[in-house]
Amino acid sequence: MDLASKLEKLSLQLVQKQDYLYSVTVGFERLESLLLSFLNEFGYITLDSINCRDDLEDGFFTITYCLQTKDRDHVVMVQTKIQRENASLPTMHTIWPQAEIMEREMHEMFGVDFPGHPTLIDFALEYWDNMPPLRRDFDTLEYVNSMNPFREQRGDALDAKEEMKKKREAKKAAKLKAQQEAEAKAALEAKNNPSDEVKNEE
Amino acid sequence: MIFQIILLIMLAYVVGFIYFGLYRNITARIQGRYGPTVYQSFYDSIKLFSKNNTVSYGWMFYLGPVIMATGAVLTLVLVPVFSDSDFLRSVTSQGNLFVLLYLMVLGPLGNALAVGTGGNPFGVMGVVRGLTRLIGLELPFYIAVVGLIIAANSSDIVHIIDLQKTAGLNIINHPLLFIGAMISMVGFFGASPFDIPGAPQEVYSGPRTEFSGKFLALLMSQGSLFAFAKLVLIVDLFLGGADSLVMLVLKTFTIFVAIIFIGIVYGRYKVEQAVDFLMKLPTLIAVLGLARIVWFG
Amino acid sequence: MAIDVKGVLSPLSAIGTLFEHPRTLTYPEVKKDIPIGYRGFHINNLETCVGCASCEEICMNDAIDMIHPDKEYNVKNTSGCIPRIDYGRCCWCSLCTDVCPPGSLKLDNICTHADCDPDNFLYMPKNHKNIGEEAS
Amino acid sequence: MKNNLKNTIKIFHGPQHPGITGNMSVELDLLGETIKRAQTHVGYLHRGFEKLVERRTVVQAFTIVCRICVPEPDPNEENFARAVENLAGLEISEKAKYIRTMVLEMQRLATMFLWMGGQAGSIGLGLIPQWSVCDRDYMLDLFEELTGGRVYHMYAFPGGVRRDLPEGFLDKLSDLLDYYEKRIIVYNNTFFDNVIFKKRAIGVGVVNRDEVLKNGYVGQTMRACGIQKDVRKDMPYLMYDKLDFDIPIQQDGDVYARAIVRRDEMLQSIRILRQIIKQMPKEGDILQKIPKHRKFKLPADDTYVQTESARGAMSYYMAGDGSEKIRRMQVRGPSLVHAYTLLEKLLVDSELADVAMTMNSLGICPPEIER
Repeated sequence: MDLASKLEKLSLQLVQKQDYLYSVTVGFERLESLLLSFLNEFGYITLDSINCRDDLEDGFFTITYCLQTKDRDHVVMVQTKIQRENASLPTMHTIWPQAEIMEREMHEMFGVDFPGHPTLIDFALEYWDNMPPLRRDFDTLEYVNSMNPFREQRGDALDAKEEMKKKREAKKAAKLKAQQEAEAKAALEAKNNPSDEVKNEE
Repeated sequence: MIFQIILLIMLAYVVGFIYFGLYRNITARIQGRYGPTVYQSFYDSIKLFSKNNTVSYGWMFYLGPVIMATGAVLTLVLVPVFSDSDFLRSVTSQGNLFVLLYLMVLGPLGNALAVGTGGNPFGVMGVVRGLTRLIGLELPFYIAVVGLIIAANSSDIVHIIDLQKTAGLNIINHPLLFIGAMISMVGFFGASPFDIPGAPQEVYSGPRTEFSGKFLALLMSQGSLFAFAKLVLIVDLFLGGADSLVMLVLKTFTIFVAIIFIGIVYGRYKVEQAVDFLMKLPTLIAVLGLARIVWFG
Repeated sequence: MAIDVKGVLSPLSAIGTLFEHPRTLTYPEVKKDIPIGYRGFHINNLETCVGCASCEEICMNDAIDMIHPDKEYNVKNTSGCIPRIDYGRCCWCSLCTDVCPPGSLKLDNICTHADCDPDNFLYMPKNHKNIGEEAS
Repeated sequence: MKNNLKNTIKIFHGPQHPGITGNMSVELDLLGETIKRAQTHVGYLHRGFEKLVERRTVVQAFTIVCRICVPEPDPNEENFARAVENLAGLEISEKAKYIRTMVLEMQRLATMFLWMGGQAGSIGLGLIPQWSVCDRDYMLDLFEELTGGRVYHMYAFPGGVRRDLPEGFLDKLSDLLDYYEKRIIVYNNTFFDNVIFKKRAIGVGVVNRDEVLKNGYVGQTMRACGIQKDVRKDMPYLMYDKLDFDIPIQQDGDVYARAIVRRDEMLQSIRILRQIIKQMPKEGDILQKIPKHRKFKLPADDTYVQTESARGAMSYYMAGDGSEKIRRMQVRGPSLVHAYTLLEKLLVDSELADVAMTMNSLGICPPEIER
């Protein structure tokens, strides 16, 4: 592919992920210039989406810019990694107007800062004062439990695993008991063996 | 006399609401539904009359619906309902067409007074739209009426009715005037190409936004009274009036159904498009009709 | 001032539907047939339910509780429990019926429930005997 | 900017309004009836699906993606299923592919009928919504039979589809298509040819052709500007490369052009469905069971899939991390850019009466903007 050789000159590698999907990984410092050369030199004029992935364990965000050419016959993902702490990205809204809203959303959901962005206001969450919600250390369940009381009516739920164990044990115990009883009975019978004749008569 | 007026108002109330119920049924049938019962509008009206108002902006706010209702009742009283009987004849012979035309504008003015007090932007916008539309609506209608006055040589409605008995119906004699007047009548009824003041998708029912309870019911009632009065007026002017209740219902209903059909199948104009349209086509038709009367008799 | 004659006249053809039969149903008297396979309320064959709690595990809404039945239906029921569904939380995704190992839990095509008491949204799946007949 | 907004009144169009399906508010600064500034506000429907799937396994997450867009859930399911299939390397059978293509096209038709209702309703033509929603319901009846649900189908499962076709389903579908073809002629007479609709729609909401591709406008907004692009043709998925269909385009880029494009697309959908009915394999698996179904581990990789929904290309970004949970699923529907970048631009200097119509014609679906 033509793009691969062009990228090789920039010492970047184009990876084919799926039939119509390619990806290229770039360092953060070269991101802006690479996106510009994608737009101006390689003909990838459409910015389809910007998305962010929180790799909490490794301590960085993976940012993906999905670009398309005029033909729209394949997608190239330009990926970069930025630090989770004080994350900051160059804003693209002057080049692609739709980046404004995507960056606003990312700012709200991940807390990524975009210096120079004109409208970093609330997107969907109004008066939100907690941690940016799509960061993975934000625990939804905990938040919901702290905000909303649960109805008490479902207190009679049983833990099926426990019940299974209990039943199994009960069964085992019953079996044991039955065995013991049988043994006792056998012992009793053995004891009573001499008086067999009497029993039979009865 | 008072008894007759009350009887007339009750008649108009019942017939108006039944017409409104029929309107809802016919619309529903064309839309592929069953629709509510014919009496549904009565139930709505009774329900609303038994409710309290939720918001108030002072007495001026309440005066609006009252002024509108007054306009409707006066129009109703001044329009001769039956052509031959003595019913209310002494009142109707006092008024003439000019008084009626003034009274017909009373409604929008009352609306403007009340809604202006309310201060709801949608209401104000609806009123402005309504008044703008009125410019367009009045033009062809007034030209048609002037044509009829010239033809009858009188501005008395009773005289116009009487003349049609001898000279033939105005709808046949002056069809151009009828078309012009009918198109603007569609607008006076608030049917679809011209239902701009209360457009739910644009100004959220416009002037009626703030009204609730009894005053909304009053608005509804005056709407149906006024609708009936306007239907009777059209019948008087162009279809030679009605001498019995059956003829009255038959003739008004025919006009009414025609207006419904137009309202159902067309969408809504924007306000300047509506004025533009009304000032061109119907006005032209009415002017042609007027010219025909002036030059050819 | 060109007049679009077709645009003015062709919409009037809609009036022809005035005398067609309405396509809506008068609901309480006439009801629509709900097809077999509709994802309605749960039914559970208690004779075969093994109380494995797979349904409880897969339910993403935590709508399913395992509770003791009024009497023992299935001797082979490993935990002695049967599922009860909170219809305040259920989204009728039918995953619980997909994972049910004996295939005892099913969705019926009954789908109306109206009650004033919110506690009645805890729904005990109706017991059904023959899966083959009511296969969904 | 400030000086421009002198003497304007500020009104909120929405969040409840008849223009579009869902709750979204547009803050308008009006001078008379002319809009001087428009600002979109969302947040009335935020349900946090992208966050919710992080807590769920693949199988559990699949049941909530259909709720992302209420009028057309199926492209979401398709996207989700295909993203998981891409990540897990699953190959689905031909019959499952055909069924999924069929469901997508059925959904497209149903959505178009709903759109037509909204578009006609926004100009006060109350007749068409009643008709078209009724016609859409016939399609929902078929969905009910096929999938068990009317609106939320939860049908396209990673690895195939969840149920086989019921008996006689294709015949019923074929009958319905005959009916739809007749109905589209009726709609043509009453709505698309309607003089008022033409008068209201022509020249309103004109999209600048030069910025379409760059700004990422998709779907009918793009095709009404004369750009013949469609994901079904350019990046064919499922069975679309084996089916014969055209991409209708118009040149004007206004509301009317978009309406005509949509009408033609309905006819194309009917054409595609007829071919599917003819080619549908009789035998075959419908579901390839994903290994360890309940505790399926998604590989540590990411993918990006696109599906042509009835309103434009809908894309999902999905990343796994080698555990049972999905690490990140991002939804990029057509509405986000249309409702913000495009709508805010189109509404300036238009009139209040055009707002609902323009919004509807762009195919904006608020639940999909904020997920």
